[in-house]
Amino acid sequence: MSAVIPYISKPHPVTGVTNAKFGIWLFLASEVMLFGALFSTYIVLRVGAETWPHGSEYLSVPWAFANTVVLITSSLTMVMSWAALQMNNFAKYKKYMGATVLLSFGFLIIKYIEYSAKFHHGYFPANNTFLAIYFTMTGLHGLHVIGGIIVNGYLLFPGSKMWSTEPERFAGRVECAGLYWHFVDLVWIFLFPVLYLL
Amino acid sequence: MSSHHEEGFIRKYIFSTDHKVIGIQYGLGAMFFLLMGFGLMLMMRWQIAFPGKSIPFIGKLLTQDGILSPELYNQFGAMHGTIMVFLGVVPMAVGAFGNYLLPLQVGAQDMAFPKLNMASFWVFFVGGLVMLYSFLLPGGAAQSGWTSYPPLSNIAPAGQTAWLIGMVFLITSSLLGSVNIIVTAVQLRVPGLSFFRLPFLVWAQLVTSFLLLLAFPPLEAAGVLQLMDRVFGTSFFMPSGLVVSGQALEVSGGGNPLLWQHLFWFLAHPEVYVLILPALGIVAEIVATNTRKPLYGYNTAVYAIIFLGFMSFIVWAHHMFMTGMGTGMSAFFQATTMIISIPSVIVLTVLLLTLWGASIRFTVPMLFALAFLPMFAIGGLTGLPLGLTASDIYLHDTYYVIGHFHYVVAPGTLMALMGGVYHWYPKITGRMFNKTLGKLHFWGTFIGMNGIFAPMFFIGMAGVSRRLYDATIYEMARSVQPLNVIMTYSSWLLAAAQVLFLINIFASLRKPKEAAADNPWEATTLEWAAPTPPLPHQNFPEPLEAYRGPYEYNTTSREFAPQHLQEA
Amino acid sequence: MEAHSAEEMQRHVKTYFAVYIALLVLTVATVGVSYLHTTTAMHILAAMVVALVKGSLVAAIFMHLSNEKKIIVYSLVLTVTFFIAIMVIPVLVECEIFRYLDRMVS
Amino acid sequence: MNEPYGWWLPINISANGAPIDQLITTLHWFMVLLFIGWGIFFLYCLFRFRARPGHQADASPKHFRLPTYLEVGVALFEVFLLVFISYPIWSKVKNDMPSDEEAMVVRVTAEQFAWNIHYAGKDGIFGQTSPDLISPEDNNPIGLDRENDPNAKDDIISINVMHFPVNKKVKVYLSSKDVIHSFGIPVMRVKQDAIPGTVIPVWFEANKTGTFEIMCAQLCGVGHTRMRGEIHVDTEEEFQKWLQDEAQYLDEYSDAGQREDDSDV
Repeated sequence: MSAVIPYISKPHPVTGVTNAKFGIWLFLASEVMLFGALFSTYIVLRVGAETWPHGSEYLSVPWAFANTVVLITSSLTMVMSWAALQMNNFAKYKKYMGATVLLSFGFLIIKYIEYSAKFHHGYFPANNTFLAIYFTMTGLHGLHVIGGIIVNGYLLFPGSKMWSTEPERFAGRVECAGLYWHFVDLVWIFLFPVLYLL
Repeated sequence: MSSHHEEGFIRKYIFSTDHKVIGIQYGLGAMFFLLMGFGLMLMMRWQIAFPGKSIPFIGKLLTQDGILSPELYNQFGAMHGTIMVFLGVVPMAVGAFGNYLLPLQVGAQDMAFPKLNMASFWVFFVGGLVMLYSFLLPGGAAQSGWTSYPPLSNIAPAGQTAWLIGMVFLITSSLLGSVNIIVTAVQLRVPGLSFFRLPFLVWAQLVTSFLLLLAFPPLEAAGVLQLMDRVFGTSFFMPSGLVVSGQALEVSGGGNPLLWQHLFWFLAHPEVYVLILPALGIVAEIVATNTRKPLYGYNTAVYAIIFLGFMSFIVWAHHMFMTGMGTGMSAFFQATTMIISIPSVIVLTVLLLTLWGASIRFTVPMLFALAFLPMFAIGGLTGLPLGLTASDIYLHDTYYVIGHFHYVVAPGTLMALMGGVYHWYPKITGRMFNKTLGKLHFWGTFIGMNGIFAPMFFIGMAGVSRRLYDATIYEMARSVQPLNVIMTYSSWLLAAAQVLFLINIFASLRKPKEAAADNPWEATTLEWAAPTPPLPHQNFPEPLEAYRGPYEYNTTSREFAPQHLQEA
Repeated sequence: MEAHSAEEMQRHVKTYFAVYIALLVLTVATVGVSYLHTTTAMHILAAMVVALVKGSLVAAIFMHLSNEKKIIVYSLVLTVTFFIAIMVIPVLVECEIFRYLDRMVS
Repeated sequence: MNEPYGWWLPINISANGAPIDQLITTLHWFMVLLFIGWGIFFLYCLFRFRARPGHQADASPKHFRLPTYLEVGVALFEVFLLVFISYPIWSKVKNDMPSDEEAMVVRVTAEQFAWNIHYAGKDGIFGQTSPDLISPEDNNPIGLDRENDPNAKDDIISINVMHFPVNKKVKVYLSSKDVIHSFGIPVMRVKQDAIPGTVIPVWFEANKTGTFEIMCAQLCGVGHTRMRGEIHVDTEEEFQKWLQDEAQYLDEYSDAGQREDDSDV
């Protein structure tokens, strides 16, 4: 026995959105404030510091550039997986969603290479405020990527069974996961220049 | 629905997705923590009134000689604030009342995301456990005040780390809960229940949830940064050149302690409205029901709380007037602080003017709601001298501040919440509480609360700082020491009154169910249209529709016209 | 979500790929600019403008914000307002407090 | 008031304190007036509109003008307080800061749990300080460089006891070694947080002599309550005498230190 909740797969006639879509946007709104606070912290530290290193003094711009490309590509495959469902092409959905998950793993692997290079050189968060904010922001972003992998992995394998029973609801789920994933991409789009290039 | 199989005990009462069960879980959890926070306060009050005397009965359990040590005093102070705000009032106001009542008041079968709702409670539960566990850590629980200002909190014992981890859980729980409440209030209203037909409590919960949603993440960020400082030795909040007890701290420095204060108060000012808005909503419900007339100026009140919510985001630095602020910044924050007083006054006036021309039933919940009005007025008025920098120079961080915000949250919010418990008790349990005990509880609470908090204004006026373990070493504090004794005895009265409350709500459960308890107050909003208690996972046997505004008392030929009845 | 016809989706897919190419180009551009010799202020300006353009593209096209329902747009406008409020914190911290900064350690 | 301390504002010995006291008093009369008026109306409503047989609520829509006017009146009064009272007082406190020449300059460095009061000494120049030199054992709580900096040799450091002359502007440069403290002198109507990493100036001028208390107003740890300092508002002569005594003591102390060093060699 469970409650009957309306507007799970069909949008609300007045607001025009499903519950989940409204919910995920509200969640993203809170994420905006979370990362907003961190960017604010970055500015406070940078302006208050006597010297502030250029990102490339500590960090590897080529690896970060590669990671940016990886993440942007995963954003494309993510939106394409949703589009494939819209075109009723489940096989193509699987392909694109699989690519998204693989690319996300790629992002984490590159991040791992970067982190271990830092530790190898003796760069730790405690060294200075630049490295502190670098590790905090990219670490938190990395956790978001891991969260995305879990959600997308679920939608790729066990969760995709819903396509045969409630296709509309499933497409809605993929759309919400996509919104989250694009947000993770969007945060990186700001993190990349702020930490590596300035 | 047709497959009507019974749920097992665990699914039904522990890991339930039913908003009513979750609401009650929140309510019981919050009640436990409120009592615990209250207990901490009783012990601190003893030390303040009788410094260096051992605490009667339980003192020996805490320390060898039964005297509260300064370390324990600071722990109790920090944890009293934390527990009361984050584990007591918010879970009660938003978790319990929001969860239980909001779906009923909008006519829905459950919250929009029942599983998320369950997750929200269990994350809160874990956060509460972490906070409790922190008392057992070496060095004890957090002891840098509920505000946890660094660098003090950065160099505090391990309890502070547990505090931060606990806060991250509590914040996550609140975020999940607030998303749920907003989506439910917007999407799941039954047909005909337009925004301006919503009960005022739903509006209050909606605005509250937006505050939680957008103000909590900065504190989460700040919590993560402080965790980094404590665990990985970073210096987000540590400036260079710190020397603690003669030893230079081995940190890189370059951070800024004021950054924490900004991020903290960016949450903690809206948090004040998170505490007060649901209380206002509950009071509005009780007042409308027991005056037998519509709220005076419902629309005005709704616009006022929306404006209040918005403004609450841009007043935060008025907590920081003494941090070395110049004229420009303080002018801005004084102005916004004065502006935010206006919508509060409007809501209070709306409630007051509703009394005019009413037929006031002095039921137990109504007594609490009526007492809320002057208490909130005192809390609001005394904010005035604190909001102006000139008088704040003298009053900042004195007992006056404690008196001010306690008048808002203790005799204000807490009494409204108690009134809410009485008001909806018949709907939740199907039984009526004992009215005589209820009235005794009310008078004990009212006198006890005022006995505790009114003297604080005089102690603050005498210039005594807050959070002092033993103020009597100051000559200027000795003249007001008798007031502290009065306050301590008042706190015992308050404790005694709460015993009556607990007896009342738990003993009344043993009474037989009353058949006519579906709508004992003859109220109009949708929750009273449900059976008693509302059906599990379904609430209403038939889908409802709303045909009119929330408080149609004496406006038609009927004495009261419930929202769901088509004919009036 | 509204039903989309096959041709409509084909058009969308083309847009997605176009945005993808634009994002790649802009990424290359922002890295390129960072190697130019100019003032830090110019670097910050260029990097932020590029990031804003990229971010807007992702939000508008990939996240369909360009054609989103009012309730979501309003929620985000509210969020952006408070986002601006939180970005004011550095101004408050630096302008007001550090005016008095007179380091004891010199 | 004959007694310096009671259940209301304590004695005010500051030249800047009167307007603050006046504001607080005015505000409280205003608040009491509002609350009593409000309360009478409230109680009257409770009595007149109580439920009783034969009485029915009148739910016809009404519009009251008076509350709106009252609210506008209160709002205007708030604007008046803000613009004409609070802003000018704050601006005097912050912007009329005397220059280092016209005021007596003192550096106050807070620590857990004491106030280190640092006077420039005879030469009027503060010696260099450095956190590396801080050493409570060597009586050097603020890291004064007495070895290398000639300006530091005659600097006077007093712990928890602050002497200053009456009727003279005093400018305090406030800082902290460890955590945030708050330098509060209630009888002077002065309060300022001491924030590590920054130096914030505060100024005041006493108009009465006597001994009063400094109270830390920001939770600073286990000993927060013990962080009691004293101000001694002296006449000019008494103050000069105190300075001389301190300088003499310093000479004897450093001579003693010198002799110890010699004997080591």
